[in-house]
Amino acid sequence: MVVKDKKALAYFPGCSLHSTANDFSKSIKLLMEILEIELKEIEDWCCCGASSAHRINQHLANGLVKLNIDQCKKMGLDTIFAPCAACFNRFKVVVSELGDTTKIVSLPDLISKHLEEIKIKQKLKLNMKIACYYGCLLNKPHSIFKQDCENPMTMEQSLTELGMESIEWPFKTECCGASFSLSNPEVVYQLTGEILRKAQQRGAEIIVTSCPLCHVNLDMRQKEIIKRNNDITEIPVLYLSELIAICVGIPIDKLKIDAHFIQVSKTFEEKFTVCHG
Amino acid sequence: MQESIPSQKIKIFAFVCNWCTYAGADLAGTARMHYAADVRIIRHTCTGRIDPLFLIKAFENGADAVIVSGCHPNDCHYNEGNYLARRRWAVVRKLFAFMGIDDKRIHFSWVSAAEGAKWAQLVNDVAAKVAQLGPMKYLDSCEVDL
Amino acid sequence: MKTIEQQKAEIVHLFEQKKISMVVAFENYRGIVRPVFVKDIKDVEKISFDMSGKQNLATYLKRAEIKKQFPLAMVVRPTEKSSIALLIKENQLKVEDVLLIESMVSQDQIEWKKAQDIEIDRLWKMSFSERMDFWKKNFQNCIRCYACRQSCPHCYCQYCKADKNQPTWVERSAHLQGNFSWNFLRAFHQAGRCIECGACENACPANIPLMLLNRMQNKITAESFGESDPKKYLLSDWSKDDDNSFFL
Amino acid sequence: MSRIGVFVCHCGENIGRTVDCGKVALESGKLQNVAISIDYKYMCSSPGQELIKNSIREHGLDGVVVAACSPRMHEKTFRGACAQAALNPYLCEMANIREHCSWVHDDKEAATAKAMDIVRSLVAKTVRNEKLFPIKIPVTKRALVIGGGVGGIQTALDIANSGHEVILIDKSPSIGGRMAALSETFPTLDCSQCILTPKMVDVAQHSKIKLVTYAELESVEGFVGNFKVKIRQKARYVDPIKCTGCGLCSQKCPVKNIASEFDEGLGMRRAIYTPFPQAIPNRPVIDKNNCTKLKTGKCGVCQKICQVGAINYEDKDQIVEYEVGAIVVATGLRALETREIYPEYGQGRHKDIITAMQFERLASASGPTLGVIKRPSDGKVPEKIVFIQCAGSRDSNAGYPYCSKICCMYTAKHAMLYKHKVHDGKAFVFYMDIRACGKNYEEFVRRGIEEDETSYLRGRVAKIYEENGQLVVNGIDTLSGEKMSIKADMVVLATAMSAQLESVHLAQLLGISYDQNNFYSELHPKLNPVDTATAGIFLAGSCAGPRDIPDTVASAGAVAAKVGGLFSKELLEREPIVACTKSFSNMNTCSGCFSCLQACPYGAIEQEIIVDKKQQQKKMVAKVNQGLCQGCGSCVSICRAGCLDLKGFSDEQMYESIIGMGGS
Repeated sequence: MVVKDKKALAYFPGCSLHSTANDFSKSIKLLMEILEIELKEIEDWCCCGASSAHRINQHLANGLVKLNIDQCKKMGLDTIFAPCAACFNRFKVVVSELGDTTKIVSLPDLISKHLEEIKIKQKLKLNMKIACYYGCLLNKPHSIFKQDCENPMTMEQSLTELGMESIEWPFKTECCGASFSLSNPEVVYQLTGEILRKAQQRGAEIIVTSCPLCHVNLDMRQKEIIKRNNDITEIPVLYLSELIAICVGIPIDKLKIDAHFIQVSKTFEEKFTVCHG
Repeated sequence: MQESIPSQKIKIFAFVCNWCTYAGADLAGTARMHYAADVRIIRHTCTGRIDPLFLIKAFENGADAVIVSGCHPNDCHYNEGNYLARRRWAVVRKLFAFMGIDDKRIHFSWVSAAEGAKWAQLVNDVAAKVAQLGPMKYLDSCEVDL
Repeated sequence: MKTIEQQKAEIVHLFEQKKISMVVAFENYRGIVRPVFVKDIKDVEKISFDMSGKQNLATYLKRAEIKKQFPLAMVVRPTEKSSIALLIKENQLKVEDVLLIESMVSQDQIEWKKAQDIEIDRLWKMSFSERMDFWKKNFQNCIRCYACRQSCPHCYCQYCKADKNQPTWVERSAHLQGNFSWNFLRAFHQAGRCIECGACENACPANIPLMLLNRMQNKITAESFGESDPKKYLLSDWSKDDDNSFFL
Repeated sequence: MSRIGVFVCHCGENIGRTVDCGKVALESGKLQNVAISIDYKYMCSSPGQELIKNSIREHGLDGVVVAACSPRMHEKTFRGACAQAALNPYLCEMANIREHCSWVHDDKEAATAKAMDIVRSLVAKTVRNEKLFPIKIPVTKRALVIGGGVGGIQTALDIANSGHEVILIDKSPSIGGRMAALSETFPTLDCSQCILTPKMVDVAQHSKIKLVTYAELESVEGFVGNFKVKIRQKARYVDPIKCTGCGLCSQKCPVKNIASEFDEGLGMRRAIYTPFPQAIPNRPVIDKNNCTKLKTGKCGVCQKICQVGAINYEDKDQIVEYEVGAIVVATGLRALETREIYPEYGQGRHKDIITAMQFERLASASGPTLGVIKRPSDGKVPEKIVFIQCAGSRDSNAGYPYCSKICCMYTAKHAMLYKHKVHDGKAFVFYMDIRACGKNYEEFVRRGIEEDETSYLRGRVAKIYEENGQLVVNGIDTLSGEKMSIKADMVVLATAMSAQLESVHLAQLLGISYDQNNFYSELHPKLNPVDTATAGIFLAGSCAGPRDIPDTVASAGAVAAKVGGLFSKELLEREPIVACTKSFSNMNTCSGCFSCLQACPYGAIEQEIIVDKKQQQKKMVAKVNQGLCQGCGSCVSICRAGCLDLKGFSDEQMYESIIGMGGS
């Protein structure tokens, strides 16, 4: 069934989508245009309280989220779309702690919710084995996400519906080491290396993620990792929004995929075939 | 142990259940914990048995304050009697207050068979409060303009 | 929506089919809206759908002589409907005993209830002794006619506890002591049951504001309790989440 | 006018020191209805009791108030004395002027005044006391035992051996329960079936035990000593009398691939089957959901093959009624399956992650692998096994906050059994704590560690995943602080023990209470561990919480002793402190709102239809079942019309004692 209710979503970009992940941001904006989902950026939004704040002061961290939620309510909206997994996690946790009724959606949730429309608009599908990588923030803690926390299947199910093949692998929620990304990259090399290795061992040809922090580690650190591990080869890492955007017909060069550190191969476009029906 | 308060000819009626508070008061006795002599205990099977009319009757017959006490939630000898009582008293105490009976004259508590000290303390606390209020004079001084 | 004529025609039809032997409703008798008991088709026209009568018609359902007429039909407002639902819940009626004909005339209780809330708040702000004086003045006037009991559909006990004398919980003469006990008892027995029709207060010849007690109590029951089984008498049920704050 | 005697006790100095007993006696003598009042040094002493008895006789007393210690101390004593003087014991009350007066006050004047109030109150109450007689209830000396595991078997045998009839029902086709499926038992490593099957045979052959398998409880009515139970005998489709148990039908049944419940899904059974070779009764049943004949009408192989004509496809469920005096619940527990456990443990996605119960079947000589430990996936003998304790238990997130109690021991046993069967195998155990409290338990665990070289790692497992045909177990050893990654061939989860899925349903049928984990609640966790709050219903074994075999058998014995005590009398006697209906002017004034019925914690209020004086109008009124009533009196204060009363604490008694206490 096509979702008729085209209510606008409050859009919370967070710091990542304005900086390191502006490729993510670009793809989301293009995709949402095609899907006719109106995003209203939360006016005067502030930090979501991830990383530094919630490690130092719980009240401060929660308060920051509350500010954003109140801002959203002022705009008369009841659903916040936070593409960054860290922002999403903070919002989700605080909403649950405060018993707020505001709905928080992540990118995989949104894709899965609008799957029928995407199917209608779908032009291409990717013929590569895809490893869906969720990271630690999209589905934890257990007390909020319950059964889905260790073996989420949202992305896999969506991709299968769109006729693409994803692999079954045990490391989709494993830690990429994001917290140490700057302070101690060696930890990242080890943890992310294991993730890349496991994906490749299971036959993955491309990794799809929905978290800017994971993307940084999987993509930017990949060359360093490969230097340290000769059994790992280069593997492109795409945002879920980028993949879906290509599938619904947005030209690859309009997206900022070339900003990724690991370039997709020249024949990448050929891996897509036209989708019938 | 707190000094017991000298009696001002005040009577506090205590409606207690047989299994917890009555036994708790027994324990206070065996442990020789001294407390205010104003209290008069009336034994019931369970707090669930205590009818709000008992309280009114007590006031009519010279009670200056009333204590209702039984087993802690979950510990009722009859499983649920104290829960039923709790709900009843939640309504009744407000009704009494609304009808003008000072809520410092009606006290509710859970005192277990092991809480002799709590019982003694409770009686002393209530006695101290009532001593300040003085005798009740239930419905006595009524000036009515007809 | 049905017109009054259609509803009357419906009643006539019910009589013709012998589905009912009586209709309880209001009539407008020379400007006075009062209950009417229609047993005959020709009297159906008497029925007035102006439901401004102060009585709660459901109160007649507790009478033995009316019970003999079951099944009967009753023209009802939301208040009567609530009362009948309570009587069914408490096994005093069977669903099939009373056929409900819903009056389309809406009744606005909101203003009246607002005024009561203001009065309740005013009383709560008083000191205990001031409140006591307020009620003493009111109860002093009580003549123990029990019109409040008679007019209330929910006071259906065959023998009221206040009439029993072994033991005499409620002094029976019309003195303050007994009056206080009686009015307490009446209010308490409405806990979780009163539907706020106002019939008791209206019936009181001494103009005692009885509904203040009922409404105050309804507010308390709405606040203090955890989950409750709607099929049970409120005080026959309990929840672990009930207010425990007043227990020392 | 009543003639009441007041007896004031000095209790040596105990009361006399702070209460002027002489004055109390003197003053109470002036009270209305008091015929005589005496004070005495030790009222509970033999001469004191004689004093009371003689006074009753001499003064023709019709009520006695003993002002002395707490009724919790000596009420029995003084009521006994009254009974000896032919005064109904319930006409005797105690005024507590020791614990509640002399011991807690030091002001002699105030204490004496208070003592007077107390005596006056009790005198006033006693005037309204009525003669009460113990309630006598006939007892049906037959017990129903629900559940034929080791707990139920032991209870049935113990009750039957003390000479009473027992009906033992089990929902499965055979008795034996969990224990029949176990391999060997800790801490002695006895073969489980070797010690259980003789008991099963005893049950089958006992003249006092009626065994009803493949049956479930349908309904229960009545109360202690007088239960009426309905039991649904599920259709077996095999006539157990004609059948000889030859087993030919099972061998020839063409439906072969049904996962065996007894083998925890590791083995297969047919559509007509006995759960295991030593089953009691050794008669097959047809599984109607899988039988081709019953589903489609075609097949009928078993009927053709059966030489005695025992197969009956027309068989129907039957309801059988029994009258019993006591009910024993011995329904046991259930171990969670892998799919119910953490997603990080694969939730049943990996074949080689098995439960402890499945391991029991693998290790059992009568199991699907005949006792050879083989991996379910490829039949390979595992070289490395990781055992994980507390898989679900002690984890409130998983919904099982309690300790399952037996896992530490059976995991130690499993590691040992594995080592005994696969000598060069390696066993790792992840644990939170090792709880080996029991006779020879700790020694058993130590033996596993020291002799059989089980590696114990204190920590939790975070993830298990499959890699190259092996299971990678990632965990942490909190003692060394190291992250562990073990490549194992098989993982055995000591899954949480939970209440049976139908436990709440059964509790509601029986009217017994259950805790937040759906295990049945004991009357008192320490002092009445096998009673329930409902008189006449008892708990044996692990339906009340996880228990091992010795505990289960011990509780079974305890239940049997309780049931024996119940059955030792022709009539049950109970304190007559129960609720009753109260008439007003000889009329039942109940209006039938049944608020009392909703409030009663024991379901002791029943509905009764009565006819009024003129024999015309019928009405439905409340009636107290005195067998079930425990006498809390909640119904009395719920009743708006005042139609109920509580014997011994009646409205009149309470009214008078309040008036008396006031002193006006």
